[in-house]
Amino acid sequence: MSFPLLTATAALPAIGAIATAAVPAARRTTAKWLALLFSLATLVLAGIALARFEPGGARYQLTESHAWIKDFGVRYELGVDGIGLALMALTALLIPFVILAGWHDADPSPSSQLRSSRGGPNETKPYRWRPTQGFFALILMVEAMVILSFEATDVFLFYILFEAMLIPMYFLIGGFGDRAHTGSDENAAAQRSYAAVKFLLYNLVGGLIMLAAVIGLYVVAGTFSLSEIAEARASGSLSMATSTERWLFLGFFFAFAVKAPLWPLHTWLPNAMGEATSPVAVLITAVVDKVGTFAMLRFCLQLFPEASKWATPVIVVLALISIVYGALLAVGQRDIKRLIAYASISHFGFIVLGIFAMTSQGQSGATLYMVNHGISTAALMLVAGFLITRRGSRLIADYGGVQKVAPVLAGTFLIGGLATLSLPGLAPFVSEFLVLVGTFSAYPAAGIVATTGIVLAALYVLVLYQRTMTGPVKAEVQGMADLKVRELVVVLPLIALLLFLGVYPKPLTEIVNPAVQHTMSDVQKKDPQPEVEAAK
Amino acid sequence: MSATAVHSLWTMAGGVTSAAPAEKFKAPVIEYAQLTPVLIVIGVAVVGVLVEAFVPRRARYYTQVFLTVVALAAAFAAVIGLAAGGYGTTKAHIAAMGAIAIDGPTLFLQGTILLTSLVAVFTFAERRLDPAAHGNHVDSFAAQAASVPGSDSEKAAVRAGFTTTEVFPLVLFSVAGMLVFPAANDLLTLFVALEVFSLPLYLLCAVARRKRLMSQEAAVKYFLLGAFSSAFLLFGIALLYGYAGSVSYATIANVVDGSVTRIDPALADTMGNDALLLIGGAMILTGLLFKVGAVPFHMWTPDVYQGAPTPVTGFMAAATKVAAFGALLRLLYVVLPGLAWDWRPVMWAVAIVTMLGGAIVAITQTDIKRLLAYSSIAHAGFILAGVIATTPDGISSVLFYLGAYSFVTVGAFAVVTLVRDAGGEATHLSKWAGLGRRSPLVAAVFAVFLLAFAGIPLTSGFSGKFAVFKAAADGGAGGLVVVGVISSAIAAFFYIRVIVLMFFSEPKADGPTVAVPSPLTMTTIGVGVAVTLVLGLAPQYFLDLASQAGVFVR
Amino acid sequence: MENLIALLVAAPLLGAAVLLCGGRRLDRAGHWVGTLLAAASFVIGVVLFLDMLGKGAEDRALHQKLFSWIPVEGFQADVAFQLDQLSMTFVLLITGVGTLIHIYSIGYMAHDERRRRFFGYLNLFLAAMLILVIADNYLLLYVGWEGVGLASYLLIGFWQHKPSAATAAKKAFLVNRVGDMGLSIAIMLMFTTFGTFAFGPVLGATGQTSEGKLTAIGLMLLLAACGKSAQVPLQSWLGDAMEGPTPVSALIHAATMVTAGVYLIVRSGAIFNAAPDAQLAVVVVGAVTLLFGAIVGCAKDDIKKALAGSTMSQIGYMILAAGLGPIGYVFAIMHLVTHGFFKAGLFLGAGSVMHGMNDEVDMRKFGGLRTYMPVTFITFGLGYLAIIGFPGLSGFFSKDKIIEAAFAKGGAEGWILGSVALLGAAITAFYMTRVMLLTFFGEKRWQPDAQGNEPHPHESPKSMTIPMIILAFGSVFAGGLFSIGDRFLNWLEPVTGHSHGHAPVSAATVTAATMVVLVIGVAIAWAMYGRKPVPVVAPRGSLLTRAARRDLLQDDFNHVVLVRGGEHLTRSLVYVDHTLVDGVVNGTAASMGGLSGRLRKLQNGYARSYAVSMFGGTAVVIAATLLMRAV
Amino acid sequence: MNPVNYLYLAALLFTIGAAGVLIRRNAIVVFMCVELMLNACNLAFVTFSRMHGNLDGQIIAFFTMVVAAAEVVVGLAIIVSVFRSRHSASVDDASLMKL
Repeated sequence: MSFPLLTATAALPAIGAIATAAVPAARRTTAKWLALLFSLATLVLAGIALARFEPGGARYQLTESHAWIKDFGVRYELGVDGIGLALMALTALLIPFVILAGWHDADPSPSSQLRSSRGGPNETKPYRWRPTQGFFALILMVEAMVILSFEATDVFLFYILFEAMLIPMYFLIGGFGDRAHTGSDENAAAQRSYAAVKFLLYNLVGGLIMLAAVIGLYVVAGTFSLSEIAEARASGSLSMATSTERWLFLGFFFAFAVKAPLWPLHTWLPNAMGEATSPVAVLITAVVDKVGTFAMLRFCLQLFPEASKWATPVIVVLALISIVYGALLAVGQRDIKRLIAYASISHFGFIVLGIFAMTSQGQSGATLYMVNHGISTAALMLVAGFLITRRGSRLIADYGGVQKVAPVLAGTFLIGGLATLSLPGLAPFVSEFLVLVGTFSAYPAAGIVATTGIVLAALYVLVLYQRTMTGPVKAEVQGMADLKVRELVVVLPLIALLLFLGVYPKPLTEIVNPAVQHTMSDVQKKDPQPEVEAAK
Repeated sequence: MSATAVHSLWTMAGGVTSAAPAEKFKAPVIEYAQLTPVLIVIGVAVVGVLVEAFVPRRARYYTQVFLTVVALAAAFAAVIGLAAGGYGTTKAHIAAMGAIAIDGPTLFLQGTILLTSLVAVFTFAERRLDPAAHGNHVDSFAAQAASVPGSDSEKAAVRAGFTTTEVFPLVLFSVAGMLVFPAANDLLTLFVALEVFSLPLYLLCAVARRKRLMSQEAAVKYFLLGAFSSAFLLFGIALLYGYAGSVSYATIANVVDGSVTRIDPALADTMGNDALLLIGGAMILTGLLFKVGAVPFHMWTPDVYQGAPTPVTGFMAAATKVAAFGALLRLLYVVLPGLAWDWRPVMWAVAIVTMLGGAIVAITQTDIKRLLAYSSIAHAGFILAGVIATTPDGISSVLFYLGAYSFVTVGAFAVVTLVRDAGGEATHLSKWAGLGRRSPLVAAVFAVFLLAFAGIPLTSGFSGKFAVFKAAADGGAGGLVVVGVISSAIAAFFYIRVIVLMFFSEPKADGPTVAVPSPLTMTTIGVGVAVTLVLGLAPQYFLDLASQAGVFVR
Repeated sequence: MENLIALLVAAPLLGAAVLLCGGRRLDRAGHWVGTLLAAASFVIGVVLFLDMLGKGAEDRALHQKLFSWIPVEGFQADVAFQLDQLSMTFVLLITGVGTLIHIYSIGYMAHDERRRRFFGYLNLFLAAMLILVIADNYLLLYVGWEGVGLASYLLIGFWQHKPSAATAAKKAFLVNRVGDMGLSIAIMLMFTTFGTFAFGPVLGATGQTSEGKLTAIGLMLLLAACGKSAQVPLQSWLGDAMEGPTPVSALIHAATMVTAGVYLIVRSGAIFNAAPDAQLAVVVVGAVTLLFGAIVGCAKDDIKKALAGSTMSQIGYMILAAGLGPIGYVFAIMHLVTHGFFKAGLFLGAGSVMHGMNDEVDMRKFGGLRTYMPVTFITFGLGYLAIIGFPGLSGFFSKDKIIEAAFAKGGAEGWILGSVALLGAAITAFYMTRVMLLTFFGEKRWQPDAQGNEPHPHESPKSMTIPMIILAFGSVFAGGLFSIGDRFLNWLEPVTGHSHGHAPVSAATVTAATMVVLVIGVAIAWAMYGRKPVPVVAPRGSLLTRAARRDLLQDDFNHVVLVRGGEHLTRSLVYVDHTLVDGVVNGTAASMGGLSGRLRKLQNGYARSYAVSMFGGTAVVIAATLLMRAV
Repeated sequence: MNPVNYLYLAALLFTIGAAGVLIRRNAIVVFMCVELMLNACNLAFVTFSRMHGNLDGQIIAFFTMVVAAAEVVVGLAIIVSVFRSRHSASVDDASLMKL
């Protein structure tokens, strides 16, 4: 059989994680470079996958299938459609930037070395704690799991990864907090572990409820393989009772809604993103959370089409609430990172809305949205991180007039912000507009409510920019350095990508469209036709 | 020996039988070959006692360790041999005049017990953790169990370098009992086996080197409650005997499903209905549920787990559960299948309260050993969910779960033995703060075990939990699955709490040190981790094993 | 020829890219790069224009498709340009005035160390504005629409260190966003109705759908226009926008961007023609704003704010005209162009004055400047005459036509609109005269500023005066050039269509009436500010005056209703999120802990109580089993 | 005489024993109560054996006695050691570990 490209794409970062973790404590820089190297290699593999993928071809391509746990009806089945591929590529793309941006985040801080010197009875023995190695190893581990989860076409395999990726994320959040915190170190540590535990418990509860549904699915279907289930459906040998299907759907959807996160299950995100270092925050919102929305598209709609349609009204309402609510709370935040977190909640509302509008435009838009939001949030969050590490505070009120002393930083920050408010010409506009149009053509009222989101987005972004970057230069901001080369290397490619995808999204839409058409046929939905068949 | 065997001897002597002279001299047939695992262990145990008597003190420790390890290994080899010989599947049958059932579950569980105890025994033999006293290495057992803690006699014993090497034969006896317990095919054997593996455990609990008072208290509690429960068990047996006129599983089963009527007329008119059967069955169940540690028969668990020497706790927590659940399975599937409609609802209730109770109470625990005790209670609940499935799938899932769980447990307690401060093991959770900073490796390993307990995917815990829940759902116990999921969510909370403590909180200035163990404990922990991960990543082979073994011989 | 169209946009876009990414290296040459590229764009425009003149009226429209932008199932958005007479008019206006203002800025911004970026932004604006007017579909238009919004945001807030500037910029962007909401909803409606949003198909198919739909689309487009063109109720941002450098005010907030709304409505004429209700809304908005702006203009002492008010009011005229339908479209555009000339000229003049008075903007501190800066005085004066509609100058022709058209609407409607327009003309005459008098006549009233340095009024450098002169020419002759022989009418008619309403009163009468009100307006102004000296500190003034000074309380309204309300809303939501949404979860966790704590107590350490639980348990189990059998 | 009465007696003894376990404090006494319960079982076994006319029950009784004896050995050993270290045989005093 051919070279298992998908497995390799996921395995490479995993190997990288182990290799990085194995680097001796003293050789911190080696570990960093090793991690970067592996992430780049993964990116290359992802690129190859993109090249090998034929938009017109079979629904799932580059497939692999091996027996795994027969007794559970589980196979190791991989395969990507346009959606999975796009997100996989996004992940592979972002991780190098995340690593590069977090280059110094896990260096042992002077304070902790101080603490180690008065380490109680074992003063003589220094810690064998290797934060740097751990940090990058965990990031790579997350990458591996996320990529594999985008490739999995076996529900059980997906579930396992969906759950397992919580653990490294949990350590990343709880173990490597943002140095820029208010109050004492102990206090900060407490907040951090609170955030980490909150993150883990929320998602674990979601996952466990999903577990019940997964088992239920097995009892009903007797297999976890999407393809087999699809066949069984087609041949009519598998028919779920309406009520069963609805319960199972709810079980799955709950887990994904926690991950996404959808109102009112969102409160873990601001804590997590606020306490984590900004690269990790990017990892959460730009990469890991995408698994949730992706899974809605891949599993909820495909496995339970009827139930999905049944639940649509409620979900649409929840999505709308997320959009408006998230935006309003973003306006009300005092902490830069929490603000971005709430903005993300609003954006996830858009994604869910697009998915459950069940129109081609909506779902294509949602998929593009996942990618674009990943890039734009990464840009904004990472620049914000650079800003925060310079000043050592997350509070908006502590900034002012930065653009005077660090124009490039301010400029990139502004572009990231403009992308967040989805300005035309930048990538997010395309996806957001598609989602809006798609929603509007199915549910006009919902479309209009969602449109208010674009005003609110402008509000929180511009307020943030005005308070931090403009006005007279604050004393603490005086002499703040502008972006360094490493930081530029992180930011500029992202911005370039935002511009490119904003002007020419065709490459993306080409691979996404067929997948969306498949999903549409899964749920047996047709796009509402315009009342006038105008000459196109 | 079994009741029927003895009975036949008796009739021969009494001559009140109309048997033909030819069979007068028919001796009971004992298939020694198939009992080798048990026989080996018991034999070596006896030898061990002799060693205590005759081998000079210096050599005893090594002799005993050597003997024990060899015995367990040999027994395990024997089990493998039997399995290979097809006794688990095709040639499964009732041996020793109906006293012992040699079949899949028996061999699987015996194998599990033997391996677990083998691994556990390494921690018994560990002598590097405590600082050497007067130049003698010491293990976690009292120099002289009989002497009062802190008394001169004890000091003298320590000075003389005494060690309680009796623990090894005791373990062997206990193991022997455990081997027979799930294999027992009549109630008397069941009872005897129960006592044989319980009594040594009572003693083992009492002989801790450190915190002897707690250790002895644990022993007293365990002993009294154990005896109490075995009294219930025995009375249950009596009633069943009264109902069926025999203690052999097969006979009772036949009577229960009415294929044979053995009810004495005198009983019929007095007792009339199946009261004897129901009450007796219930009492036997409670006796077994006590050993399993199911709510509300669990109260002994936390105290005993906490007080007993940690190696003993590990051994007890792992092996006892395996044996007890084995016996429970056989009882429910072989003897009382006809009563399924009577006992299932009760077991439902027990399973639910066990899962929830164990998980909820564990939240507020502050001692790591107690925490693990409560977690073991919650796990008992999960296994019960599988037991209730009453499908072949259910049996194999329980077998698999037991195998997975026992290794995690032994490993976890082995790690607990490593974390020590001036007062011996530092079991209070506050002491564990920042362990991840001090010794990342140990903390990481323990984290792995905790995650397995919590049933996080890619660990054996998840595979087991999934198997059990799947079986339960298939067996129409979907409700149990939901409760199980909820309680695992609750349980996750306190496992995570420990991880938070180890990794995210700053080390205390007077924090404990992590002793560097000898290869013995390292092996224990290593095996634990290995099994945890293997069963988590590629459980298929063992699932196959379990499902092949999942058939009881009647 | 088609392929040149893209170059129109490409040139300034390139400029923006180079200047903004170029870094400090370009600081010295940056402004030249910017100006050259703007000029290049203008040249291309002229070339295209000449080519267009060469063709017959019907086949003048050019079309160029670059690439398919967002290809999604059932959704086709192209990056494609369409250059017809309407677009052409705008292209010339934008690039022409734009180039002039680039030149002007070279002098005006000479002392600003961030001049390079300023030019970058200007080029960015040109590019966006051009996209707006030559897009061939509404979505691409939307891109330009938001693009100019961004440029205006950046330029208003160019002096970001001034909090007032930053706030003004933010305000402008936000208010515009509200309008954009309207535009995007309109586009969605078009998509659901026509399955596309390209001009051709949509405007061609208006006959095939219900009037209700079209009205909805029309109203949404109007909302967009209000945002961009500072029409009531979304007018509040324009005044503050004067925080930006004066060239910006001239280019963006007088000549070009703010007129985009008019373009949108005229472009979508087909939709409005078929939706009378929408049209009515348009004229009402136009009429209201016309007066609103005029009144505000009367009360402001800040010369730029006064001009801003005037801009608002003039655009009101255009919107009004556009709302009149085919009668008015052409005149709307014509007034737009002439206004582009004289208002830009006026602003540049104001800028030149400020330049000479160390950036003083309070007209009460000017006075008698005509001798100090003659060129400015003359050009400004010509612009003044043009705007008040002095016979023969451009304003006269364009505005007069609009008033006629208003009357021609016919019926009571016609009378009302007509008289409103007349009244507006009178007020215009008044406030512009006021500006003129306060600034250039009377005795000098200027005094040392905060730093105590006496202003030395002086004429501005050539780079600034030349553009002013050129614009002055425009404001003098454009009107005549267009109107004589209805050149402009014939030029635009193929695109917008035209119909002669039946005017209840003859054109001559209207003209006469206009003259009368004009004289009245000037006279009052002279009486108030010409004869007697003007106090340096503004008198308290009448209630209306005070209200007008505060932009007729619009901001106070916004503040109370939107800002305050919004703050309360967000605050309470933050609270809710923390206590309720989060509280529920934490609550359950806490209660779990409590339950656990209570259950723990059962484990009291007494072996006997353990035995009790076992005994009880057994009893229960037995009882249960027996019960099971019993029931 | 009807052997069933012996069963009632056995049940009674068993209950008495259980009650003793629940209410008596002295470890020795508690243990004796357990023994009493075991003997109650023996009585039941013997009775049933008689009723069924087979001897299994009686033999089981022997086994029970042996087991009981073994329990005594272990039990007394533990209780005595506890008594020696805390100078009290009260089961309630032994409550270091709780909650």
